[in-house]
Amino acid sequence: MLLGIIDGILTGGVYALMASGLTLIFGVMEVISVAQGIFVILGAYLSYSLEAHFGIDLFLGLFITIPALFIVGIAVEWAFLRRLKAQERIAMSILVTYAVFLIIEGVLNIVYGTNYFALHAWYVTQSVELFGVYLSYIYIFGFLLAAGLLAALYVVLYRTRFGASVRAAMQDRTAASLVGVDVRRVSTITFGIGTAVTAAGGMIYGATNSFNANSAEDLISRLLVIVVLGGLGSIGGALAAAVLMLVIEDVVAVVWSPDWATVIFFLALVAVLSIRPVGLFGRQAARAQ
Amino acid sequence: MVRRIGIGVWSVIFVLLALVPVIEGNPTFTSIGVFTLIFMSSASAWNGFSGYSGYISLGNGVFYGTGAYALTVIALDAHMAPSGDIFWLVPLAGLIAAIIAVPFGFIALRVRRHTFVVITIAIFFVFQLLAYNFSFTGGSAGLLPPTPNWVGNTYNDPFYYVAFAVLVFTVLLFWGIRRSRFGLHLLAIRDDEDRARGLGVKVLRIKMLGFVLSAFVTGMGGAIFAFFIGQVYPQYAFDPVFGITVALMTFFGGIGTISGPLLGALLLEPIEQYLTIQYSVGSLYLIIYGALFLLVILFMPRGLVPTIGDWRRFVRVHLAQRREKVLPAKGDAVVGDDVAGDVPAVTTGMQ
Amino acid sequence: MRRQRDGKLSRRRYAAGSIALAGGLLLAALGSAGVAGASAAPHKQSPVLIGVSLSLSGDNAAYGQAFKQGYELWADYQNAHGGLLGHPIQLKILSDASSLTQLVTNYETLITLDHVQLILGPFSTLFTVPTEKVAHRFGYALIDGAGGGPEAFAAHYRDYFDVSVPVIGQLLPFAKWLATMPKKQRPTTVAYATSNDPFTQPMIPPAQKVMQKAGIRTVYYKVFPAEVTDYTPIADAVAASHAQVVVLGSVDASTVAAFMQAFEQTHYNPKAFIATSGPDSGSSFVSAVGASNTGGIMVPDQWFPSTDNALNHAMTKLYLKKFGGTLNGMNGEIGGTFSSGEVLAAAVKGSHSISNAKIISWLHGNHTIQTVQGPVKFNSVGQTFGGTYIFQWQHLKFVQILPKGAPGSVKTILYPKPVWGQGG
Amino acid sequence: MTELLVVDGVSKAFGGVQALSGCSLTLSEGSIGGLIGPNGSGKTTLFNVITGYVRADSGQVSFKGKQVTGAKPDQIFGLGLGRTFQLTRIFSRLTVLENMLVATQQQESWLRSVARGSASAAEHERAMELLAFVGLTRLAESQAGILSYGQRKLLELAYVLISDPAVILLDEPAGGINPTLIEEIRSRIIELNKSGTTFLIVEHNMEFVMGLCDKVTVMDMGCAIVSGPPAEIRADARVLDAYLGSVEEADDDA
Repeated sequence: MLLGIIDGILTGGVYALMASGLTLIFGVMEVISVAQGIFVILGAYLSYSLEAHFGIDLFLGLFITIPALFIVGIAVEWAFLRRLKAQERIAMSILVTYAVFLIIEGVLNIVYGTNYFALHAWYVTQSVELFGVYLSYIYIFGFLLAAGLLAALYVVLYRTRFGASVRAAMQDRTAASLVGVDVRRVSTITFGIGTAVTAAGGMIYGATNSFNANSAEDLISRLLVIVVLGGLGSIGGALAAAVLMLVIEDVVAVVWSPDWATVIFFLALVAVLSIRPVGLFGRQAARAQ
Repeated sequence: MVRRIGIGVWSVIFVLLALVPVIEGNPTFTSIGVFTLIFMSSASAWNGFSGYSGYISLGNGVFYGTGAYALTVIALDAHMAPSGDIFWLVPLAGLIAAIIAVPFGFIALRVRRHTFVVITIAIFFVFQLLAYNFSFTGGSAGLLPPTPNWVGNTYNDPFYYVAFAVLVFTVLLFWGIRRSRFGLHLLAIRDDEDRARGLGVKVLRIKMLGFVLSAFVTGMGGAIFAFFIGQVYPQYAFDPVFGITVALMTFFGGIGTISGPLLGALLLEPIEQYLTIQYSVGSLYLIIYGALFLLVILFMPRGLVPTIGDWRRFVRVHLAQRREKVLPAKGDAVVGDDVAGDVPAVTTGMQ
Repeated sequence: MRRQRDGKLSRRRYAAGSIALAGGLLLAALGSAGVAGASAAPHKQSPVLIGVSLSLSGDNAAYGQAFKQGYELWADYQNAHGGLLGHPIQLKILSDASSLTQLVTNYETLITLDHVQLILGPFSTLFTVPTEKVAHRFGYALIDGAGGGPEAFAAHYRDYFDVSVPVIGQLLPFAKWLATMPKKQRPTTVAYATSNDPFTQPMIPPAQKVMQKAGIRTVYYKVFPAEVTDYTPIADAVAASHAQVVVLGSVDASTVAAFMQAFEQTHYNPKAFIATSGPDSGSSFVSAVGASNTGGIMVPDQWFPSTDNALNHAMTKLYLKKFGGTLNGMNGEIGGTFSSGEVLAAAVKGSHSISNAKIISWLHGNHTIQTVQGPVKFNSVGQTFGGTYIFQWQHLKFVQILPKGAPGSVKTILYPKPVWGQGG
Repeated sequence: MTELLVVDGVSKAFGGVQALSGCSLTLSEGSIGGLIGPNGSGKTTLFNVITGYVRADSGQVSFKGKQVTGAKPDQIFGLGLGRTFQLTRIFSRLTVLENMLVATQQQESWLRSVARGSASAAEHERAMELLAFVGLTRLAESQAGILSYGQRKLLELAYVLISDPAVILLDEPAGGINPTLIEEIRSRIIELNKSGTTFLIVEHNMEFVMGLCDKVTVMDMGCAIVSGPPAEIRADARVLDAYLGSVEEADDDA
């Protein structure tokens, strides 16, 4: 039980990181990026390649993979997303990012094959005993990394000029552009950041699960659920929802049955949304007037 | 005029579709044909709700799966002989899917449309998990509906014609809806739901009815699929890709139009099967399929049908201009000159 | 390579039938780039076309690729040994991308457009039943290496043959081994965790029955869904039960890896650990769990790379030549696929015919066929009842350990299992 | 004249902001009422409360002597209380004519809407009549999205009219449009008023309000501080203090 809760919190932190990118992108751009899952896997593969071919430590490798995915994100935004019209933006963004998802999945299948991969390092398999339970270093490090990056994200959003523009754009794109925010540039960078965090998420995911390109499908459905439960556009909500989701699943799996754990979680989601359609921390929809 | 040409073209296509098993009875074509017809009606059904109302559902796989299981469970429980009689269960399976849509819609349709997309995905997974965990669905082992003992070369034909009949029904249904007040209300909801409500439109009930009708048709498609394949499993009957496939087909053809989803499915399903056969080695087909999509989205963001319409209009305007160079082409669009003429752009952005 | 005999005709008909006008040009342009096909050596005799649909991408891709290797290996082997009645074999492999609709279309394409003379079975097991139905409609013999679930035999088709033994008894040698241990050594507790999978879950109850009788208490028994976000809590719960034996109903290497990792992290090391699937996938397994953790891990199977028979030696030699790598890197599915081919070849030879009807009746003729997996003989619904073996990773080698004394079984069994990280 | 619409002590807070605090107002049948006040004084919120788009924290609204507090927008519209929005809200992807037809279902059960065409001949005729009334006949088949801002205001007015509401609430009908069109709208309002429609108008354009309204109510800080005939309002010291002093500022923001 205690173990379930701790496990849930630690893995929840990592999911929160991956989901925060998604929710940020949605908040600023009104875009749902279903490619988020494949970016995570791409990040995991990149970490793998750096480790396997150049012997670069997984955490050090992030200094390469995070900028790399930032660039990938910017490229995708610049090439496709900014061309979408305001009408049907959400629906069209799902299609565009799904197409991106397919292409990357195809490329990864060709480059890495379809065998399962896992990331290895000493901290992946060693653990420390705390309060009578064993905690693996990778979960602790992963959680700390996720917490650190989320904190950094928070600082960027709330303590910088750029962050102010992002928040303005999240409130109201039109109004933001009227007061001189370059919404396009903000969108591009936001998409870059939202994608870049998947490099870290992907590394941890790859170190705690074995994966192939197909794993992205399971991932994205879970990330979407987290984002909706937390409230679209709310990073705090994503954090809370991710932890809640993993804790519920883990606890139900331990005390009752793993088979029903996911069902229970989804039912909880449905219950929350029928009472609070905007999610746990979502803002009430701003009306046109 | 344009409408009449459209109806003419589609009449020809439908006659050709009806004749496919006669002209080219090869089982490969009729089998691709069965799937194509199922997707044509499923995409039309998706469009009939999501395209008209703007509520993008990616959970229509729920109805497909429910239809598939409904036919199988009933056929097995009633100990039906493996014969064409099982086709009578197709509308019944659709009905059961429609009933399932009521509680589904009751939860999902009260949230904002952004959230709706995702909640449909979540509910979809609930259904898939339930199919795994209940015993009457056969759990993960699935169920085997009775398989008729028909010969190989014409085995597909009955399935083809049943799927064709369902398609004709679907097209007439959603064509009628587009012309009805109900359809008008769905479209009004798409443009401004609050305003429509303020004008007395019974928003929730209208959305619900659209959702239920869409589920009915999709459920029939799933039922035919199950009977045709001869097997239902949780992960293939409740297929997460189904929901996104019908959406893609509709967007490809043109969302919100009658012809769009039909054309989208008619082109994409065969192309996809063909690409998979041709380029499956090394996942090249994923890349080609994805690239094809990006091209369409970037160059024809509204889909094929509206884009073709735009081209026609463009050509017509050009011809007219060449004939009489007196009138500027814009003449029709702007009537009252107005200082704040460009304000609408801003307001659209706000909605 | 697609331009054999009626290839041209079939392609034109295809295009006409599928009304794929929009994509047509693009496709035609790309058409010459990548085509599936076989690598048959030129031969004076006209080739025999054998069609297969495999999941080369999507959910089942990892196994689909292994199947492809197995079939290609067999085709090469058979061609080097005179082909089928002197005709070279030409494989025609289509991908179904793990989609059922594509699967049905593919086999219909193979049979009615490509006019393959013979077919072989698909992956995965869930795809067997629809394939059986298509094959049955056209009177084709379907020889398959990965069926074995009860559904595959439910239709009682006479044209379906599964060369692998049914799944249900596969854990029994393991259970019997524990049950017959001297009381002192015999473990007292066992934990079961199994995926909700039609080909895994059925293995557990018979094994549990045997162990219970021998006084091995069940301290944990949970079924988990096929798609799990995070295996850690389940694995942790297994670890917390401190069971001496763990039976994991896994479907792939990825699941096993997740459990092993969690066990290692919690310093839980059972005396015996068996997983129903995953450890037999060769290099894929090693890369997923790390070489130093493989020691002592067991898996039930029919075949393994070092199975001791002449046919297998010949096959493995060819494998190394063709694909490189090591024997331990071979996927466990390769044995089954190769055997399907061998059964087909034996039936062609035995019936002196490439006619499916004759092949089917010959296969029902109570003949015993030697394969790399050992002898095979079919009952009326196409089941075979050969031996099931338990294999174990020992010092990075994959060896047969049970039943004890069976041909091919090594004497040493790593029991108790080595500590994590020291079993390389 | 009877009081058609009575607002009694309505309050509404959004978070910490008190948008309305005990606001009261009456509107007589057949009159044209004006509602003025500085930006943020709660005029639009009051409209939203009356028409059911926003639920009041306290206070009551009655219409035709019936309690309508807390009723939904469609119910209130069904009772004969129509409104337009400051930033117009039309159905931009429907045609102008289709926009007109959305509101024509008042008397029928919603299920019937499936089985009938989008408009009967009579409804179609009425819709065209109203389009002619606001001068949009030529654009009937065009997508509403191409209309200019002023045309949208006219269309919104027209489609509200199709259900023959007893009262129409207009939110800044003259805001952001050119003088010719303002004149056009004013004459339509007068014409409709003559045939019995009651109006309540929020407007910053003083000239427009003072020239058109029988009674003007001034709001400040979520409260109706004074109401009376235009001449009286012009002279009221509290009004000058609360509102007219800040007119220029307010106009700049509008």
